Amino acid sequence: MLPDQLRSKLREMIAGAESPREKAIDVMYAIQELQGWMNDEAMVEAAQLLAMSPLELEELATFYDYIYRSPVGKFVIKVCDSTVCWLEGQLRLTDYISSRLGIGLGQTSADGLFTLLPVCCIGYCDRAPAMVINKRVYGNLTPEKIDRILAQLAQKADFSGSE
Amino acid sequence: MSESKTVTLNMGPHHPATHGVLRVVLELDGETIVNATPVIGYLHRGIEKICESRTYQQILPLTDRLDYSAASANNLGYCVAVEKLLGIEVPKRAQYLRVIMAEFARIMGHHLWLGTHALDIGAMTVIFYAFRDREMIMAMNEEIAGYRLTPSFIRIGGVAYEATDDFIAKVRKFVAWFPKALEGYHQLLTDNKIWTTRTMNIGKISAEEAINHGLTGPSLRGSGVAYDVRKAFPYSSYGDFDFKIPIGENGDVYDRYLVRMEEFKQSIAIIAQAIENLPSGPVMTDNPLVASPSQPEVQTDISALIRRFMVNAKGTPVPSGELYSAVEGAKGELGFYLVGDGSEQPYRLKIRSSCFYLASALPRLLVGHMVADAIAIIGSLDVVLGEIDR
Amino acid sequence: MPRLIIDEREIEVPEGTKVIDAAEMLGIVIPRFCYHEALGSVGACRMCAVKFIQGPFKGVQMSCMIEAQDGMVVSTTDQEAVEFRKRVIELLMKNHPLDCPVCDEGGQCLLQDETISGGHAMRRFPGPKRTYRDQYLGPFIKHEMNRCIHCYRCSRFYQEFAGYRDLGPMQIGDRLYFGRFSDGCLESPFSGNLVDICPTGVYTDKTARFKLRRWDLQRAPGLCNQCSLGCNTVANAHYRGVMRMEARFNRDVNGYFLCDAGRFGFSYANGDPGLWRRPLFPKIAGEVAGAADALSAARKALDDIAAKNGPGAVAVVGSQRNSLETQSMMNLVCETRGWLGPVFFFDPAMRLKTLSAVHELDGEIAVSMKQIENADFILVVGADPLNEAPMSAMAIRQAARKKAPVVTIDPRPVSLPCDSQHFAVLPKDIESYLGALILKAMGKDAASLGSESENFRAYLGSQLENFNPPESLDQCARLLAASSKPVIICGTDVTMETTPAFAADCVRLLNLCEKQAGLFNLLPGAGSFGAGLLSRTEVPTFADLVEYIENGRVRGLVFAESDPFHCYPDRARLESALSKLDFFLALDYFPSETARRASVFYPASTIFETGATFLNQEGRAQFASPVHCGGEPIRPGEHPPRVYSGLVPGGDHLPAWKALASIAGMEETCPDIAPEKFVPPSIPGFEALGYPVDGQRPALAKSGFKTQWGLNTFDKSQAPLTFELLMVEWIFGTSEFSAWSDSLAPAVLPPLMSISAKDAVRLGLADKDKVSVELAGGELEIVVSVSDRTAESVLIVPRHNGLEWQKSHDFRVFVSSEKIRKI
Amino acid sequence: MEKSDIINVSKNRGEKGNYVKPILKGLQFTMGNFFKKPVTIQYPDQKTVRSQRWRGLHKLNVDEKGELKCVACGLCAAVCPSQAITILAREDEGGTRHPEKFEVNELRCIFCGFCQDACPKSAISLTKIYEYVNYNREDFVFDISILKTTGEKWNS
Repeated sequence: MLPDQLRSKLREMIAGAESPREKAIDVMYAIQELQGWMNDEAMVEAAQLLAMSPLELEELATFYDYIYRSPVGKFVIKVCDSTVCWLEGQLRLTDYISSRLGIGLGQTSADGLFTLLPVCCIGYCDRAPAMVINKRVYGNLTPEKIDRILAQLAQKADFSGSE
Repeated sequence: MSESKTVTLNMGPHHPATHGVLRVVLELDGETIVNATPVIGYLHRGIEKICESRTYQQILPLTDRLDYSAASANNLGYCVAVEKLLGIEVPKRAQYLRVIMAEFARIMGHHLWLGTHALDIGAMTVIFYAFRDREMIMAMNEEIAGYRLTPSFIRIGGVAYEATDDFIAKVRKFVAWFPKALEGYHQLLTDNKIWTTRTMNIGKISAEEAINHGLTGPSLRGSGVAYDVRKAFPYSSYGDFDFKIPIGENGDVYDRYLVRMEEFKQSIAIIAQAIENLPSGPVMTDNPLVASPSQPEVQTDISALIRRFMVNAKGTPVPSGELYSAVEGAKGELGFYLVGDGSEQPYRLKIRSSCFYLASALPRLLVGHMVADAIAIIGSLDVVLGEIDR
Repeated sequence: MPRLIIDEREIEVPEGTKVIDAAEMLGIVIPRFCYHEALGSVGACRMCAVKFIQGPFKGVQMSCMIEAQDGMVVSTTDQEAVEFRKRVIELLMKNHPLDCPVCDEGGQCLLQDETISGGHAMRRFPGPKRTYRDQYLGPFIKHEMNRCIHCYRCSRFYQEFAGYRDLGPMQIGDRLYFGRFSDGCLESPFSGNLVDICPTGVYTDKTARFKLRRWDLQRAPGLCNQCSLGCNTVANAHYRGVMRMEARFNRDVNGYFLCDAGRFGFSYANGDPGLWRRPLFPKIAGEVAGAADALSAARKALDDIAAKNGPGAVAVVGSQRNSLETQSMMNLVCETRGWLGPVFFFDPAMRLKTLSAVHELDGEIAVSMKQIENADFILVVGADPLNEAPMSAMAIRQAARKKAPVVTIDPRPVSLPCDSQHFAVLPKDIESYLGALILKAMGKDAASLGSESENFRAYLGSQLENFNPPESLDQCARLLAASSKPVIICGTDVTMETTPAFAADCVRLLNLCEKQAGLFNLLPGAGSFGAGLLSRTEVPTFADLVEYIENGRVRGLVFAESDPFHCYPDRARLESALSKLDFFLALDYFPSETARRASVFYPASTIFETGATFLNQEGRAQFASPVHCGGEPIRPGEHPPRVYSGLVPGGDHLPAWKALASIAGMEETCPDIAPEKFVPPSIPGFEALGYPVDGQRPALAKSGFKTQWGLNTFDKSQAPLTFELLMVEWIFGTSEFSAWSDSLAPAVLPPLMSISAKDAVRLGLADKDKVSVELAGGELEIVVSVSDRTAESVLIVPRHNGLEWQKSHDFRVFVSSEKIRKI
Repeated sequence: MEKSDIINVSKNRGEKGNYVKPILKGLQFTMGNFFKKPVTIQYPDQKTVRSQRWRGLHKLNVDEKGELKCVACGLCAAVCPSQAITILAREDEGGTRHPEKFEVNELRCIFCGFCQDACPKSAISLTKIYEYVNYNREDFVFDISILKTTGEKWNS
């Protein structure tokens, strides 16, 4: 199922490790980069490559918020729901985002651009409330700022991995 | 040549005047009783043994079936014993309701005694009035507990249900009315020459002998011993009520009659005080090991459901230990000797049946009397075979 | 040894004891969910909080996480700790569904017990409860994830303790989910333990689903009689049928656990004609008859044969599943009446192996499963623990978890739930590998060990002349040399006749090298040890008996809990031999072919109905108490019985040994059950014990070196390009119990013939090919499984109930390559 | 015991020699009641009303869809002091639990009402029916079909 090129790249990556298991996250990231999320077939194949049982890989995959086991949109908005952000009005902001995009937590917008997810503390408490979109962190959020960010992203179709 | 020979007369177990299945083997010299042997066991159900394989809750309906003429008093005795072993406190309102039920049970028991005792001796009228009034109490039992004779209303940790307004109204009505009915019983019997002739100086027993025979209750008090568990070792808030212990002087059938007639009066006085001062509050303890939670709780709350499950299926674990706890039943001291082993079922439950001691005094009481007096004496002791045989 | 005070009582406990266990030694049971003695502590549930008043720790702490130390003063009843536990249980109950009425765990649920004892009485949290989707986990276990309280016991047992990798925790926090990657059968043959170990009803017993409540059950301490280990069980019966099995704790035998074959393989004992197949009525010539009639008919027929042809014309046949009582009675009957027997073994080689395994074992080298768990080197020779005695594989895993190396030497592709070094060798080479390993491990300085060592070296010298051990054997030898408590686990199924004795002497040699080595035999059945003890040398095996029948010497047979149709490899010959008999009687609880054909059939009672003693493979006598009285099961609509009957309908079934006594006319003279009268005085250790003997290992006399291994009768020659057909056991599907227990049927896999990868190339076969193997009695069609862990030149075929392997005509069969054909 | 707690009932006892006066007194009481409305009723033509809490024959309740509320949890059978209830559970296609068999032996029953107190689903309750007759003892073993419609037989 996986493209041969990717598979050989993954094999190489695993061969360089002391034990295959330690590369589990990197392998999943690599696959996710290609196809957006980890589907069941990819899990089984990755597990074979890593000499793990699919369950063992699933344990890891579902433990981390940044590995997706179901399809996500182009931009994954992760709003921090930990204590400091909560104190600073995270609930209100989440509601704002979800009403603006018309999606609830865990849902993907109809155009396939945005997915909204809650996430545990991202270490940005000094600029709470905060959120992460793909790999970029945004702090000191206000509704206006969110409007700006979302409009920007919607235009920038190939926003994929800028830091 | 004349030969003296006694005649053996078998009275019971199916005799209209033995009130149950008591059998008394009488040895007669002419018409005089020279020897009497009570034979019991015709109603044996093995209740004490059954109790060893039932949870404490399940035993409760069995206690109704000891002295079935005064079932609630037995419930109370059993529950008080288990609660002492458990070390739990019963809410005040429940204690008052218990007192009401137990005193009603006493009145019911005395009604049955009065009606049948008089009937045996030949006074037919009284039983109609006694049963008319007993019926009213039965209706109240039904109102509050759902059952007439064996209400199983008093439960470990409290009582089964809250008292309805209708019940309280009925109790008030009965309390107001009953003294008049009692006056009627007196009119029919107390001064009646036939009645006094049949009962005075019959079946006399002195205070010392009564104690030695283990008599308790009205039969003991008829001989002048002022012993009543309610006063001597108050339980279930009996200390809150103002009532008197009637005693006799002569220890004969007539004095026992008078004692019981006075007890009617005292009981109704207790009920009147209890119903007027009925405290508010819950009617069941909140101890989760004992109380089964209410239906709405059970259907929404898993913790309550688990409690329901455990209390009903497994029962209440009662700490190990043993105790003897007694209450004043309608017939005398009703004691429960309970041995708990930490499980949900008693290791042993011994019931001290007051009627058993009453029946065992029969040989002493009957000897020297005429056969006809035997009826009066047995009636005056008021034995219930459900309790003797168990 | 630390001394501490718990609840004002002082106790001294061994170093490393957890406070929770120290309290339990005092009889104070601290509430717990995640802690389990076998699984250790993780501190996940926070339920075992106690107050530490004095000592190195202070305040409320988890008693499962802290080891007992000197000077500790602990209170379990401190208000703070009690309050803490009450809050914990309240939080744990936050998501628990309102399920008790429909949950099978209700009534035996730790969560229920702790909720009550914790004093949590009212829910205060008004919010919604989280819900999960349940998974299909196979035929034995029902999954109901909503009930989970996240204690991790299941995944710790399944992954860490049992060593399987298909069930575990997924997601995090509130979403935590225990399950498989996708729906499917659990791979572990120990999955049934999830039912016992789960503190609530996430995993429930599917075979007993909705059939029972704990308080309705009759329970008795029982035994599993499906393999030679003798695991302890609790049998639960209801309505005169066995409803479920639980593991019973026995530190020396099975610990807390049980395998699935033992746990779910009980339904053979249930006899509802509509549901199960157990025969319940005696039959004379196929017609239902009364119990007394059947016994007297059998007695008369056998007496007639004995009178006409001499007592030797009657033979008594037992099997590997006889209890000690049955075996002893057979012995007694044969001695008294002069009948031939008792015949316990079908295969002469198996008889030799069992006898030597039993007689070579002595009290000094025998080890229990507990000792396997503590071994530091495990050598498995000629045994497949997971298939022959599953719980021993679990014990091996526990040793492996403590870093003990595991080495297996076997022709089969032995797989264990732990890392192991496998040498795929032919049965004839097992001794060479074992010998070479021991020799290397003994090293050079072992020359001074004495004559035994000399003999051993001399013998091996001749054996190892043309033997080139692989490199990896040296590595294993070094590990063995470094170990102090090695254990050799020796099988009897595929090994040579001499291997058990050889293994025993290897253990003794290791002991001479200042090791505490142990021997653990795996025997073919629950009654094997007893059969080995009580077997008399002049008695033939069943293979000989068939000849006697054919030549007319034996004219009457008694099968006591024995079914040759299951065990004898030549069905056609067996059928004709049985038809030659004047009379044969079957005493059994299985609806076997033998029972169907028997002149008289008597339904013997099972282990659940009349108690039975079994000697497990280490010689430990254990008694299984009866759990119900037997008789016809009560069908819906019949309970409670409306008609009084002094006798349970169908409840007059005698155990096989009592029926046998009656048939032999010995019910008067037969001693009442007492081992010292039953078991011959030549076997020491029983006379001192009362009946029933339970849990004790009657002293096995010290036997010392036998050095019988020189007298090998095993034909080691094998023509080139031939394959030895090795018949082996599987955990599900090969035993008689599995054949007649419908509850196990869903777990039975179709038969597979295992061959090595090299042989597969040579024969032009690939994995999953269907082949036909031409045997003396016809063609055997089977699917091939290719493995590089299988030895070369063998065909490994399970004695599968769905396979007519009884065409092989002999116990040891060779097949030439042209007889294997792909179809 | 305090003196004041005791009341001596034999104080006024005397051998009263008059036969006539007490008998007239008794007759007066009787005549006083003679013209009152009788307290008895003409059973079975007339019947008294049972209280709401009356513990009569059992009934299995059904939900809005007409299906039994009972899930065969077995609590009523467990708590029953006279072991009058027999339950067997079954699993339906959806995996839910239902009573396969639910029998109440009304002759064993002592009508203590523990079953309805125990039921977590309000599935079993006691009706107000106290008169029930049959020709056979067996007919008093009520199964689900009878328990679902308890009382129809005797009320019609």
